[in-house]
Parts: sequence; structure tokens; C-alpha cells
Amino acid sequence: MLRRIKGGVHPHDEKKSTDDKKIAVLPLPKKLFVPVHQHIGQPSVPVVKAGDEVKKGQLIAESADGRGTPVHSPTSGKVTEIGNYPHPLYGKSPCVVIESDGLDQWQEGLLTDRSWEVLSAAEMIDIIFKNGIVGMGGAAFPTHIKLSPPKDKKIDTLIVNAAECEPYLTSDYRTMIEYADDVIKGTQIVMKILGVQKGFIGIENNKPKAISLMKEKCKGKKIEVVELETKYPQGAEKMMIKAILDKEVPSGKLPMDVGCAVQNVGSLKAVADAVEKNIPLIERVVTVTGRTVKNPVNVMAKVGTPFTELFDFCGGFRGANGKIIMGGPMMGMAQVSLDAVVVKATSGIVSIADNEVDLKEELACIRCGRCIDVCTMRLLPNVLSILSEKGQHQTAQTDYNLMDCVECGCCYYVCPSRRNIVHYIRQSKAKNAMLRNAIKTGSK
Amino acid sequence: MLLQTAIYAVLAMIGLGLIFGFFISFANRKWAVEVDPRIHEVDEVLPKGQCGGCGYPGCMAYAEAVVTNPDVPPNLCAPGKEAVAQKVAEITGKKAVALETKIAFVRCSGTYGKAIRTGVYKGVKDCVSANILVGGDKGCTYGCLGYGTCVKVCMFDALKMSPEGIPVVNPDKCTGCGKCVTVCPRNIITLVKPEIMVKVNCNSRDKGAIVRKHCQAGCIGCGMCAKSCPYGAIVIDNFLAIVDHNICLEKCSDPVCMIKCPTKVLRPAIWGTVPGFEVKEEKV
Amino acid sequence: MSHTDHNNNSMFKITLNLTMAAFLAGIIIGVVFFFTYEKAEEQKKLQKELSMKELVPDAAIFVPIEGKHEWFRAEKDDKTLAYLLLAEQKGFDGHIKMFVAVTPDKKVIGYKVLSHKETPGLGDVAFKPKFASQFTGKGIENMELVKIQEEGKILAITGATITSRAVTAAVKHVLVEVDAYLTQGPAAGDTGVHTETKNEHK
Amino acid sequence: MNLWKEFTKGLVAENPIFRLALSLCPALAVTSNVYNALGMGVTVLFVITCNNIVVSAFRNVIHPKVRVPVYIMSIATIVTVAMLTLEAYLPVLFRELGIYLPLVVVFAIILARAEVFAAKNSVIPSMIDGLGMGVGFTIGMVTIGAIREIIGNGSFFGYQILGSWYHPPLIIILAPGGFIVIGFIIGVMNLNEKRKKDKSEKAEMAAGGTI
Amino acid sequence: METKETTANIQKPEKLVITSSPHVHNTESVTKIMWIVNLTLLPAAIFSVINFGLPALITMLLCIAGSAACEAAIQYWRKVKVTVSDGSAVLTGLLLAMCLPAGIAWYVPVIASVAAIGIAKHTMGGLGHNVFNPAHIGRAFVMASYPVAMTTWAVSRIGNSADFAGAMGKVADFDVVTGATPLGILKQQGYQALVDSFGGQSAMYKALFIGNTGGSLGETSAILLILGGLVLVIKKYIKWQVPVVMIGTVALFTWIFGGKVDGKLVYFTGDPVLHILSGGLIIGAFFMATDMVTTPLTTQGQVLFAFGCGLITVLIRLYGGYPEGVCYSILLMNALTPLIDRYIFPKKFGSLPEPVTRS
Amino acid sequence: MTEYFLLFMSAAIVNNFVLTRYLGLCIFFGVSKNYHASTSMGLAIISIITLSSMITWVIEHFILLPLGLYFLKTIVFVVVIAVFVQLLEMVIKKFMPTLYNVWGIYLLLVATNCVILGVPLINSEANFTFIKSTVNALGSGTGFAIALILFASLREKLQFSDVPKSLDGLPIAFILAGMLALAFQGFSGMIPL
Ligand SMILES: Cc1cc2nc3c(=O)[nH]c(=O)nc-3n(C[C@H](O)[C@H](O)[C@H](O)COP(=O)(O)O)c2cc1C
Ligand SMILES: Cc1cc2nc3c(=O)[nH]c(=O)nc-3n(C[C@H](O)[C@H](O)[C@H](O)COP(=O)(O)O)c2cc1C
Ligand SMILES: Cc1cc2nc3c(=O)[nH]c(=O)nc-3n(C[C@H](O)[C@H](O)[C@H](O)COP(=O)(O)O)c2cc1C
Ligand SMILES: Cc1cc2nc3c(=O)[nH]c(=O)nc-3n(C[C@H](O)[C@H](O)[C@H](O)CO)c2cc1C
Ligand code: SF4
Ligand code: SF4
Ligand code: SF4
Ligand code: SF4
Ligand code: FES
Repeated sequence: MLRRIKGGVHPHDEKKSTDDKKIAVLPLPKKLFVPVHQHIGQPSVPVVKAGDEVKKGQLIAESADGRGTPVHSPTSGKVTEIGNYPHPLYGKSPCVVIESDGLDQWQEGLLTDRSWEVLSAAEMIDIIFKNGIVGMGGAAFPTHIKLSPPKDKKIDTLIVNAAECEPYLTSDYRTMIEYADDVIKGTQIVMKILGVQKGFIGIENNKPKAISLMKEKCKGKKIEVVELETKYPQGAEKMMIKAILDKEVPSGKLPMDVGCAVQNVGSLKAVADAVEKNIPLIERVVTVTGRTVKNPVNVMAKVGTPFTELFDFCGGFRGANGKIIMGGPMMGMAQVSLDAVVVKATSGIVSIADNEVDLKEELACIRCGRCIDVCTMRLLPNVLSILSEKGQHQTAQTDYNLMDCVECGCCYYVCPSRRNIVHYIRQSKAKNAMLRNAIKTGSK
Repeated sequence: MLLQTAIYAVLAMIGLGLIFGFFISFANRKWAVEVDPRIHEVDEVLPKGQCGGCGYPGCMAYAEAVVTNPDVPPNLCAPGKEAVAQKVAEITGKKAVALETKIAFVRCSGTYGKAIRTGVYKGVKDCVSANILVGGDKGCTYGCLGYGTCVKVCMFDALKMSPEGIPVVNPDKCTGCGKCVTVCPRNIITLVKPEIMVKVNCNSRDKGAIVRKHCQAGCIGCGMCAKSCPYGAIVIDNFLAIVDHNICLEKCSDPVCMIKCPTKVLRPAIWGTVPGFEVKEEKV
Repeated sequence: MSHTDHNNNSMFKITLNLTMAAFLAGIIIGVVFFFTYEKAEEQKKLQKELSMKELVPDAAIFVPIEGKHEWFRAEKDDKTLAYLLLAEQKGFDGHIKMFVAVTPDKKVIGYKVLSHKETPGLGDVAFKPKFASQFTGKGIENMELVKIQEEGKILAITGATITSRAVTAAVKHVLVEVDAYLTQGPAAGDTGVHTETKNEHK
Repeated sequence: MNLWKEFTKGLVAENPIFRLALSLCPALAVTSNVYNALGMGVTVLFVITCNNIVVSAFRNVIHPKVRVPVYIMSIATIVTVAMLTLEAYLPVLFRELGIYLPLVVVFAIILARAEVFAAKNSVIPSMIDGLGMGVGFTIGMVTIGAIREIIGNGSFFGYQILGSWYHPPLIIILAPGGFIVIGFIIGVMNLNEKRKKDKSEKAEMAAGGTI
Repeated sequence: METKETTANIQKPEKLVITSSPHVHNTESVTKIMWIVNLTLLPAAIFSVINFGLPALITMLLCIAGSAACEAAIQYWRKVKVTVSDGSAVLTGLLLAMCLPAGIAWYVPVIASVAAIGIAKHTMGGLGHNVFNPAHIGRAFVMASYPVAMTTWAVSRIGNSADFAGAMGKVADFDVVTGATPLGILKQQGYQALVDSFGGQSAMYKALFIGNTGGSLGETSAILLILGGLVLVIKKYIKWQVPVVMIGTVALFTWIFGGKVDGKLVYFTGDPVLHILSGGLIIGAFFMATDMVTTPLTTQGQVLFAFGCGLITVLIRLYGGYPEGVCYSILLMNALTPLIDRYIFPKKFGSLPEPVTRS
Repeated sequence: MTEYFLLFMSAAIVNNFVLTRYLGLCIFFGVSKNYHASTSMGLAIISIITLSSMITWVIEHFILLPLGLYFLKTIVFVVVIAVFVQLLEMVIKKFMPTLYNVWGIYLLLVATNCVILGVPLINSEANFTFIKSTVNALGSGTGFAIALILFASLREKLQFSDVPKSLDGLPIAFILAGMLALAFQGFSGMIPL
């Protein structure tokens, strides 16, 4: 049965150019710039200094407060510097710069071969923490925290988010096709950790191959593959839960509050690798695509690889570039510079041509209500944008549920006035946060 | 007949006066409610047009609000004009807060001509908005983005965006409320005493080389000022000169530091000079 | 004001204060009333006569008719020139109040509107000579409103049929009243000409 | 105290209608022609001046607890006197002003001036203040009346000044037009003020002043 | 930005554009919507020219040119971008013309356009900010200003000529024959007189449906307007609920309360078809009650809005001073729109009762 | 019954106080900046108008008219209303503080206002019976409240518009009121009274 959500949009999926491209392996870059801040929360603290020799998989930064995730060296070589370098999300942020020695030598003690079935949940959570696993669906939320819900929250269902509803991106799809066993294994591990009996894999119906493959692999495993209507933002976890279980996660609450956990397929593969082979999260599948990219690819790229290397691997550009986006075109972050690097949350890099960059001017809201019709969170996006424009950020939060917005961007996508609704909403959120901080720290 | 009616009129009026006079005085005695006396004081000075123009449902309501709520400004009464605002402020003690001795100071010289932009920013014209997009389009990650969020937030019209893209403070209007300080995503604005002598017009903690790459006007942390200062009022912290204004004010009469500064980012504290201002060397 | 002296707050003082003010007010008003009343009454009568005079310029005096409210007989040299009746009729918006003058042989002389709320430029065209003059000399048999010119009938104003109809009805009503009065004697008809039931003025 | 200043402030800077937004009802209701507007303006001028004189003269004997009733009583007395007089000597105007005449009592501007000014000042300045405010009010009324009468009726003081080619939009003398005309008048006043302010700010900037 | 030393040898792009996500957009734009609505009105507009001749065309051109010029002038004066090309002023002009009688004196359309654009739209800040429907404000403005001219309706030529070809032959004729609108006759002379004037009920329906009657430009071609409206519904520019509810409400209430026998109200004897097909209800329901700027945001709100429009229309038609009532009903509901928006909004996500499937 | 209903509707809608009779405009423009204030104000107006027109009717018909003192109408009405409202306000403040906070504070504002004095004067002019004047007052107050609330909600919406600087504030409020009045013209001629 096809599951649907109300609202949402149908952007052209543009996945043709990469969905049959095997995951290639990127040649080893000469220098890697590994940011110490790759998850939601406090940045980690470097534990190496300039001049240190490091091995592949060696710990180079530690969680500052025990809630963040550690960072590991993606290759072997020498730390040349710890300095501020472009980060694809935060502008500039401290990076451990590693000059590769070309050997790509693993640190000892990794690459074990153990069966997840003999490990206890607590042990596995520890392994996941130590190997620096974060959610790879985009949010980069530390996975070990997600897997240790408070005692009073009973989780009974795991949902594997394989929707990949963003246009262009095919990294999750390729992961499912090429690492199907790892994904299933990861699912089983997480199910064991959470002690749940029921697992679902939600896949949009524009990926029939993945659906049939997953169906076959899941036979006899208490995991059910669910076909979802192709509709953005089907992959947002609240929508996933709504479509599969018909439960709505209340405002300000988490999936665990309705007894669910949602994990991205990439995260599950990383979990499987960490638990069975003790491999930390140092590389991931990245889709490099877009109309101006000569040869779009899916590539296994090391964390800390500059985007230039990836585009180089694709044979460079054809035509003038307008925007480079880290992530998908609906939620991704536009980059100021190609010097930004791959982080754990980089699912794709999309290049948009000069003439594709939509520079139509923003107009006043004409109250057409389209944004309201497509908002899956049932907000009033136009009102939020206007409140933000007029500086009433607090009202947006108290009266119009500002914080419920998941920034999916459907509202902008349909807005005939091309209002930067999402940007306005993010501005409100940022300003409210600044105000909260100012109040907390006592005004100056 | 006519006379009679006229006399009735007088009698009726007297009756009216007696009855209502009694009612009012009676009510006044029995039903009067104790309130903050300042409310009455404010109410006294208000025009009593009961026009509701202040946004409150009447003069008394505004008086109550302005006395009890510290956020209500004393100048909402349009009919009363400034004189009333002045008196209301006196009674409520509000001006005192506003007339704090500090005023805002914008620590950046990266005007359009001097500081480079690395991208083409097409988003919402707001510094916070620009800043959340990978730090915005300005090369210098410490510099003023120039989208005027501070200007918009200033209730006193004290900030203006200069044509060169850096906000300028009007010291006569600035009340030191600190709203702009809170809202600037780059922490560029601070509150300082108005009488300080020199100001460091930069906020960058980047190394000198990096600063140079982004901006011709920034502090490169060369330390010339610190070395030249005979009183040790300047220290270099993270490639940025920090001035101890108290020492300056106490001891210094001849700020040589400004002459020594190679990028002229150290400038006299003449308020209102537009960034890009050149120090006149002859007379300091 | 600096009156915050608490001794001042005695009930007696407050009451006295207000009473004094009321007393003064009463005196002033009473005196002015005393001296202006008669002049005002005169003016009122004069105003009414003026409007009646406009309708029947030849008349010397206007005699109120016994037992009828706001009925007048215009007389000159003891000869009745006309009957003037105050008529009120529901128009497009609100009531139209007007004096209608009728000759003793029951032909219309004209009408004069005292108050109305009809739309300026539309409804109030009905009070201008162009429309009003149609009535002059017509009798009850002619009091029919038509929309296309018809000999002997009243042609409605385009766009203001309602007002036209109201005026016509009022005039017709007056004709009926006067007819009844003249043929059946003073007891017949209403005491006032009002097609709408309405409380009468004091 | 500069009496001239007290007088002129009411004309434009603190114009009771356009600036203080007080006594708006007559500004709309009796301004469909200049004649009525002027009549109402002069009536208010008279009442406000008299009342200011009365209030300032008696200000030291009025008990604060009964201040408002007494002021109202004073205003009402003056208005009643005016009404009786008008009825006797200017009956046509009396009828035209209709219900708005007794309502003069509650026009906020009169009570406001009593409270704001007359209650705190001596007789002469209060009288001047009343005159200024009254004249300002009258100017406002006549301005509105003139604009409405000319546009909406093609006439001025009842004389047809625009030829028969002109077909006046009636709405201007009806309720909606009244609102809209006043809105635009205040708008134009604001525009002028803004222009002046902009100019002075520019001059300031040019003089190397504060910005 | 510091350049990183890498092995890459690609040409780096000059300066990248940064905006917030999302980075893709569908193809809709305000301009496109406005021009398409203009297009859907075109058949009815052309028909009205055929029906009333050149005077109709002149009225139409005056309205459109007046609106566009007024918008341009104001925007030029305010030193903001001149947005005449987005078609919204043209649309306002066109819709305004559809509410005016053909061949009305030239200054009426001009003043109406200035009221519509200059007062209703640009005092509030232009497209998207106005609270009242500009076209209707324009119409109401001149209705109150020039009531005589505004109630002097042109008579259909097709109705007057024996056949369509005859009417075509007279298109270039400047003369306007004036007469009453069906609702005007209904109000003044009653239902029977109206039916008689058409020579029978079915003839009347047919004439009304095809547009063979007197009235304003847009009052007379129900079928073309409905077709245009359907295009908008299919293109999802308007919600079908609005015209359906509005027309349905009018039909229901006129059926119940609209019938008089010998001057006395008899329930359920009204003629809903007459009321639907005349007095600009169709154009109002499809093109004006659906103006997104001045109507509620949510579908539920719009349905309420449409119901209110229908109700007030009937009130005015049956009891008011005006024969039709669509214009005022829409203006009155425009005034209610902020209140509707205040109380009708989507239920927030997660407020559904939790399903009780937990063990 | 129908008569009273029509009288009520006429006063409330068709001959709306603010929009067709221009009374109470100072409050109308002053208070409508804020939606919540205007709802409370609406309630205050309705109650005060009704009560004071009842009181003044009694005074007029039992004191003034029998003594021939019709010319004292204005002064007596206005003083009676002012004092009555002042007393009412005191009582509510003393005995019902919660009610006072949502409603009572608006009382003094309306005490000396055209609309409150206007209705008794109109009643007296039209020579209404006691019930009729009460109904008329209720209708007028309701009409005022309706207009006020509508207008406040419109003005709050306008805060999000891009009104030209020189028209912002009072001017646009007037223009908006003009358009609202234009819309209310739709009711004209509906119930002639
Ligand atoms: C609008 C929106 C769209 C999303 N789309 C996807 C998606 O297509 N695939 C995905 O795995 N996660 C997607 N996510 C992230 C999920 O909400 C959720 O964070 C993720 O599935 C959790 O798994 P993880 O912790 O393993 O990353 C999306 C989130 C949002 C807000
Ligand atoms: C603003 C406006 C005001 C009107 N005022 C009046 C009026 O005062 N008197 C009147 O008879 N009709 C008035 N009408 C017109 C009536 O509604 C009705 O259409 C008219 O009386 C029909 O007359 P006709 O059949 O001669 O066209 C007015 C119409 C409008 C639009
Ligand atoms: C500058 C100017 C403005 C005019 N404005 C109007 C106007 O607002 N209303 C109007 O009816 N005629 C106006 N006219 C007059 C018309 O040109 C024309 O003479 C009139 O419409 C003839 O109509 P009539 O035959 O009904 O008198 C104006 C003329 C000029 C020169
Ligand atoms: C479906 C639709 C209906 C419209 N209806 C109107 C209308 O009735 N009147 C009008 O002036 N503009 C209308 N417009 C155009 C536009 O919304 C109008 O110019 C704005 O109200 C001006 O801000 C309409 C636009 C669309 C898309
Ligand atoms: S408001 Fe937020 S959740 Fe709703 S459509 Fe816009 S971005 Fe998505
Ligand atoms: S889609 Fe755009 S124009 Fe339409 S209501 Fe939303 S914000 Fe306004
Ligand atoms: S000082 Fe800060 S807030 Fe002001 S313009 Fe510069 S970056 Fe923006
Ligand atoms: S916001 Fe406050 S501190 Fe900043 S410039 Fe304005 S008045 Fe000064
Ligand atoms: S309320 Fe009528 S004049 Fe102020």
C-alpha cells in the first residue's frame, strides 16, 4: 500500500544522472582539513597538536562535554596545523589539518571482526559513541544519544529513513543497493539496542530497485519495507512517522515521545561498520552532481576532503557556476567557497549553473495561501515571514509556532512572490536564540 | 411663567450639584482604592484628553502602565508633547536610565572600498540572516556585514548606515540602551564612555596576513601602538589592539599611538566621523 | 494641580464645591433663557412662516387649524388661499418632512422640504423645481408616478424612483386629507399627516 | 511666557484636528460645506476661549475630586448659552449644526485644554491658548470644508465656482469621502514635515555635524 | 578566503551566490498568475464589446489605462520599482471595467481607476498589502459619486438585434441605448414585469445565460465567465469552494426568501436562477471573491468568506437600496477578513489525539 | 417585536454610528490601534450607552419635561453621565478588581464622549419610549463595538503592510475608515428610520 502525506511538493527529482553510478573511491587528497565541529552541540576539542603523526582512524578530537562525538583522522599523516578554515555549515571553524603520507595506514586495534549478536546494548552504544557516529540524514545528531532514550520513554518501533526525498541526491540509494547487508545489519543492531520488535524501512516509490532489494533482504527479519509516495518532504522524520504509523509527533517533542526512532540508512551502515569492524566514521558516500558538473558521481569521500578535490574528480565544470550547495537543493547550504570540506553530514554537493540561479526579486506576500497548503507542519509560513520581516520574532514564536518549522522549504518552492520564507524563519529563530542568550548571560 | 421656569432651572441645577456632590464625596470616602501615588502624579501631568492616542485606553491607564511597567517609555502622550514627556520621565525616573553615560561604538572600518566580499549575497537584507548562511559574504569573518540590523533595531534613530556600508552612531541620540549590541551577530558594537580618547576601529582576531587579505583598514596586530604607548594602556590580544581607556583618560594627553598605527585603525574618538576618515597628522 | 491637602477632602467641601458650580451654571443659564426665550419663539414662528410664505407668497397670515397638528390655513383678506399641511413620508433613506400647499379646490400649489436624508444629487433632485414644478396645479387624479413621460402624470426622476414615489405619495396623502376635511368636516382624517405611525412630539 | 507662541502653537504644530486628533467628529460631520464648518469652528472657538477663561479664573477654588464634573458643567453652561443665543438670533445656523451643537460639550479638545492648560495657568495665557486652539480648530474645519465643498460640490461658500463642465464626485461630501479627505490632508502635512526634516538632516550632514 | 593547497586543478568559480535554502523553485510567479487571470477574462471582455459595441471597449481601455498609469505614477513618485508589467493593475482595471456600464462618461472610469489604485491599493503599500478589493472600491466610489450615470445601463445589442450578425454589424456604433438591468426591473416593478419584459421565463433564462441583457460589461456573459473561472479552478489559481459556496448561498436564500406573491413574502418561491445569472454574481464569485490578497488565507476561511458574501448579497438584493449587492458584500467581507484570519487557521501538527495503539 | 429588531439593526448596522453618523471618532481612532483594547472598549461602550440612556430618559421624562426645562437637557445629561460613570468606575474598581482590569479602565475614557452623549440626545430628539430608547442605545453601542473591532483588526493587519511613511498612522486610519464606510454604504436604504 502506498503511504501518503498531506501537503508537500513535487520538485523534479533530477536523480537520473547519478542513480546508476557505482560508488567510486576518491584518490587520496594531499591535505585534509578535518573540522572538529561535525555534530549538533558543543564543538569537540582537539587532542593532537601541530607536528603530531596520526594514523587512519586515530582519535584527533574528543567530545567536550560527553554529549558530543569524537572525531577521527581519516588517513595517516602529519598534523601540520590546527586553524580556522572554511566549514560548509559554520563559515569558519577550527580544523585539524592533516598532510597525508600517502599510505592510508589504519591505526592498530581497528578492523576487528566481531558479531553484533554477542554484544550487549550498552556495549554497542559505547562502541557507537567511541566511533563518532552521527546521524547522516542531514541533522548530524549524535547517534549514541538518540539510542539512549530516557527510561520513561518506551520505544517500540524503528523506522529506517530511506526516503531520500531531496532532488538530485542518490547517496542513500546507492548505499542501499551496494551495502544492503550492512544496512540491514545496522537496522538489526539498532533494533536490539532499543529493544524494539518492529522495524520499518520507508522508501519512496521512485526507487523501485531499492524497494525490491530491501524487501528480499528483509524476509524473516521483523522488518517491513514500506512504499511511500514520492513527495518532498517525505523524508522528514515527523512525516515519515505520520505516513507509516499515522502518529503525529507533538510540537516540541521528539519521535521517542510517540515510541519511535528514525535512522538514516547511511547512519545504519556506519553503525554496522562500527559495531562489527570497529571502524570509526571517517568517510561517507557523497553525491556530486548538478548540471554544470562534467561527470556526476557517487563517491566515497573522506571527511575533511575539500570540495575542490571532489569536483576535480568529476572532471571539473562545464559552464559558469551560480551556486554550490552542500546537501540537496531543498535544504542544503549554499557555499561561499569551494574550499569547504566534506563533513559527516555531507550527503551531496550540488552545483547549480549561473542561469539556473533563481534571482527573481522577492515581492510582498500576496496572501495566496499556497505556502499554507503545502506546509506539512500546518504552519502559516507567510505570517511567519512577515513577522520576521517586521522584526516581531517573539510573536512568531509565541503565537505562530515558529519552532515547529522544519525548514523543509516547500513554502518557498511554491511561493509565487518568491518570498525567502525559510530564510526569514531562520532569522527569527536565530534572533530569538540571541535574545535568549543575552537574557541568560545578563544584558551587557 | 418664564421667570418660574428660569427659577426651576436654578433649583434643578442646585439639586443636581447637591446630589452628585454628595455621591462623589461619599464614594470618594467609601470606595477609594489605594494606588501608587506616582500614578496619580503622572495622571495629573497628562493632558486628560482621554484620547487613547498613547495606545492605552485612557490617560489613567497610560499613567498606570508607565509607572508600573519599566518598559513603557515616558514619551507616548502625543497631545502632551515634550513637556509632558519630560515631567512623566521625572516622576517615573525613566530618563535616568536612558541617560546612562555609555554610548555605542562600532568597531569596524571595513567599508565597501576597503574590505572584500567573497560571495554574492542574495538573501534577506539582514546581518543575522547573512551570518547564518555560512557566515555571510564578507571576507573578514569578524567584520561588519553592513546589512544594518543594528540600525533597524535602534528605537532612537541613533544609528545610520553610512554610504560606505558601516553604521555610524549619532552620540547625541544614542541612549546606550544596548539593543544594537545584542543584535549584532558579529559582536561589533560595544558600549563605551563617550569621553574616551582613542578607539580601535576593528574587531578582527585574525592574523595580520589574513586581515590584510580581506581588508585594507583592519588591525593587523603589529603592536606598534602598544610599543609606543608610554603608559602601557594598549595590549595586543589575539592580533587585536585593546585599549585600557581608563589609563588613557587618567594619564595621557598626547596619544602617539594613533600616529604610529600603520593602518590608521586607531583613531581619535571624534564621534560621528565617517569610516574612511583620515587622521590629520599635523595636530594630534 | 496642587490640591493634595487632605483636610480639603471632607464630604462637605466636595459637595459644596460642586453645588456652587451647579448653582452658578443654573443662574447663568436661567438668566440667558429668560432673556432669549421669546425671541427664539418668535424666530421659530418666523421660520415656519417663511417657508409657508415661500409656498403661498400672497397669503397675509397663516392660521393654525383647530384640532389638527401642523395644519395651516393661508388667508388673505379673510379669504382662504391655501391649506398647508406638514407631511412625513418614508423615502430612500429616512423620512422626508415637508410642507405641502393645496388650494381650496384641491389642486397642488407646491411643497417645501424641511428635512430629509436622501442622497445629494440623486434623491434630492426631487426637491428641486424641475421635479417639483410638475405638481403645480395638479389634482388627486394626476397623482400617479410614471417612468415614461405621460400627459398629466408625474414623471419619476431616473435613478431616484423611490424618492419620487415618496414625494408623490406624500402629496397625494395631503390631497386626500384635505379632501376629507373639506367634504366631511373637521373631524375627518388624521390629526396629522403621517403615513408612518410615529410618536408625536411633545 | 510668550503669548504669541501660545497662540500660534495651536495653528499648525499642535493643531487640534490634524495633530492632536481630538474632536474628530465635527471635523467630519459638519464639514461638507465651508459655511457649516466655519460656523462650528467659531462656536468651538468661542466655547474653548470662554471655558479657558472660566477655568483659569476659578482654578484655585475647584476641588480636585470634582474637577471633571465642574469643568464639564462650565463647558455645558457656555454651550447652552451659545445654543440659546443662536436659536434666538441665528436660527438657520442653529438648525444646520443640529445635534452637533450640544455635542460641543464633549469635544475632547475643550476639556483637554481646560485640563492641560487653563487649570495651570492664569487667565490671560489661558485665553490666548483657547483662542489659538480655537483658531487652529477653525482653520482645520474650514480647510476640510473648503476641500470637500469644492471637490464634492464644485462650489465655495455656496457659490458655484467650477463651471457646469465639472461633475463633482458626490462621495467627497458623503461620509466615506470625508474620512478619505482628512486622511490625505494629514498625509500631506506629514509629507511636508518629513521634507523639512530631511532637509535639516541633510544640512546637518553637510555641515559635518553629527552623522 | 584562504585558498587551500590541494591537488585539484579545476578552475574555481568567480563569486558564488549565497542564499538560504531552498535553491529550487517551481515555475509560478505573481506575474504569470495575474496575466493568466487577465487571459481568462478576455473572452467575456470581448463578448461585452460585441454586446455593447465600441463604448464598452472605450470604458475598458480607460479603466485599464487609468489603473496602469496611476500605478506607474505612484510608484515612480514613491521611488519604488514600477510594477505595471506584473499585470495586477491591468487586472484591477479590467475587473473594474467589468463592473461599469458601457459608454459611461469618460471621467467615471478614470476616477474609478484612481480610487481603485490610488486609494485602495497604494495607500496601503501596493500589491499584496491592500485590505479592500481595489476594483470594488473603485466601483463603490463612483457609485456613490455618480449614482445616476452608474444606474444608467447600456442595453444589449444582441438582445436588441434580431440576430448575432446584426449585433456584430453595430459594434462600431457609438450610440448606447440605455435601460434597466434585470435586477433593477425586479426591484422596481416586480418579478412578473421582468419575466414579461423577456417574453417568458425560459427565454429570460436563456438570455441571461448567454448574456443577452442589459447591465455592466461583466454582468452579461455568464457562460464565458464560468468557462474562464473553470480554467482558474483547473490551474488551481482559485479554490472551487469559493464560487460554489457563494453562488450556492445566494441561490438558497433567494429561493427561500426571494419570492413574493401579491407583494407578500411566500417562502420557497424565489427564482434562484435569475439571481445567479444576473447582477454580476458570476464574475464576483469567480474573479473577485477569489482575489487572494483581500480574502482569508485558509480554505476554511475562504469558505466562510464566500458564505458571508452570498448572505450579504441576498440581504442587499432583497432588502437594501441597491438592486445588486455583490460589490458591497465583497467589500464588507474584505473588512471581516482579518477577523476570520484571526480565528481560523490550520490546526498545528501533532495536535491530533494520540492513537491508542500502545501496549 | 419586529419593530424593535429593526430599530436595533438600524442603529447597529445600517445607520452605524461611526461610519454614517460620525460620532465617537476620537475613541474610534484612538483605541483601534490595539485589537484587545478595542474588544474591551466595545463592551464598555455598549454597557455605558445603554445604562446612561436609561438614566437620562428617566430624568428627562420625570424631571426636565414636566418642569419645562428642555434647555437644560445638555448640561444635565452630560453631568449625569459623567458622574454616573465615575461612580460606576469606583464601584467596579473597589468590588470587582478583575472585571475592572479587563473592562473598567475603559469607562472613564468614554464618560465624556460624543457617542455617549449623542445617543440620549438622539433618543430625546426622536422622542422614543423608554424601551425604544434602550433598544436604540443597545443597537448604537453594538454598532460602535462592531465597527471598532472590525477596524482594529484591519489596522492590526495594516501593521504588516508597507504603508507609505507619510500616510502611516492616523492618515491611513482615516483612509481605511473611509473605505469601511464605503463598504457600509451597501446597507444604505435597507431600513429607513
Ligand atoms: C525536510 C526534511 C527532509 C528530510 N529528508 C530526509 C531524507 O530524505 N532522508 C533522510 O535520511 N533524512 C531526511 N531528513 C532527516 C530526518 O528528519 C531525520 O533527521 C533522519 O532521518 C534521522 O536519521 P539520522 O539521525 O540517522 O540522520 C529530513 C529532514 C527534514 C527536516
Ligand atoms: C448611492 C446611491 C444612492 C441612492 N440614493 C437614492 C435616493 O436618494 N433616492 C432614490 O430614489 N434612489 C436612490 N438610489 C437608487 C435606488 O437604489 C434605486 O436604484 C432607484 O430608485 C431606482 O430608480 P430608477 O428605476 O429610476 O433607476 C440610490 C442609489 C445609489 C447607488
Ligand atoms: C482638467 C480637466 C478636468 C476635468 N475634470 C472633470 C471631472 O472631474 N468631471 C467631469 O465631469 N468633467 C471634467 N472635465 C470636463 C470634461 O472634459 C467634459 O467637458 C465634460 O465631461 C463634458 O460633459 P457634459 O457634456 O456632461 O458636461 C474636465 C476637464 C478638464 C479640462
Ligand atoms: C484569482 C484572482 C482574482 C483577482 N481578483 C481581483 C479583484 O477582484 N479585484 C482586483 O482589484 N484585483 C484582483 N486581482 C488582482 C490582484 O490580486 C489585485 O490587483 C490586488 O488586490 C492588488 O493588491 C485578482 C487576482 C487573482 C489572481
Ligand atoms: S513553514 Fe517551515 S515546515 Fe512549513 S513549509 Fe515552510 S519550511 Fe516547511
Ligand atoms: S505562497 Fe507566498 S505569496 Fe502565497 S501566501 Fe505564502 S508567502 Fe504569501
Ligand atoms: S554592526 Fe553588526 S548589526 Fe550592524 S551592520 Fe554591522 S554586522 Fe550588521
Ligand atoms: S540601539 Fe541603543 S545603544 Fe545602540 S545606537 Fe541605538 S540607542 Fe545607542
Ligand atoms: S469622539 Fe466625537 S469629538 Fe471626539
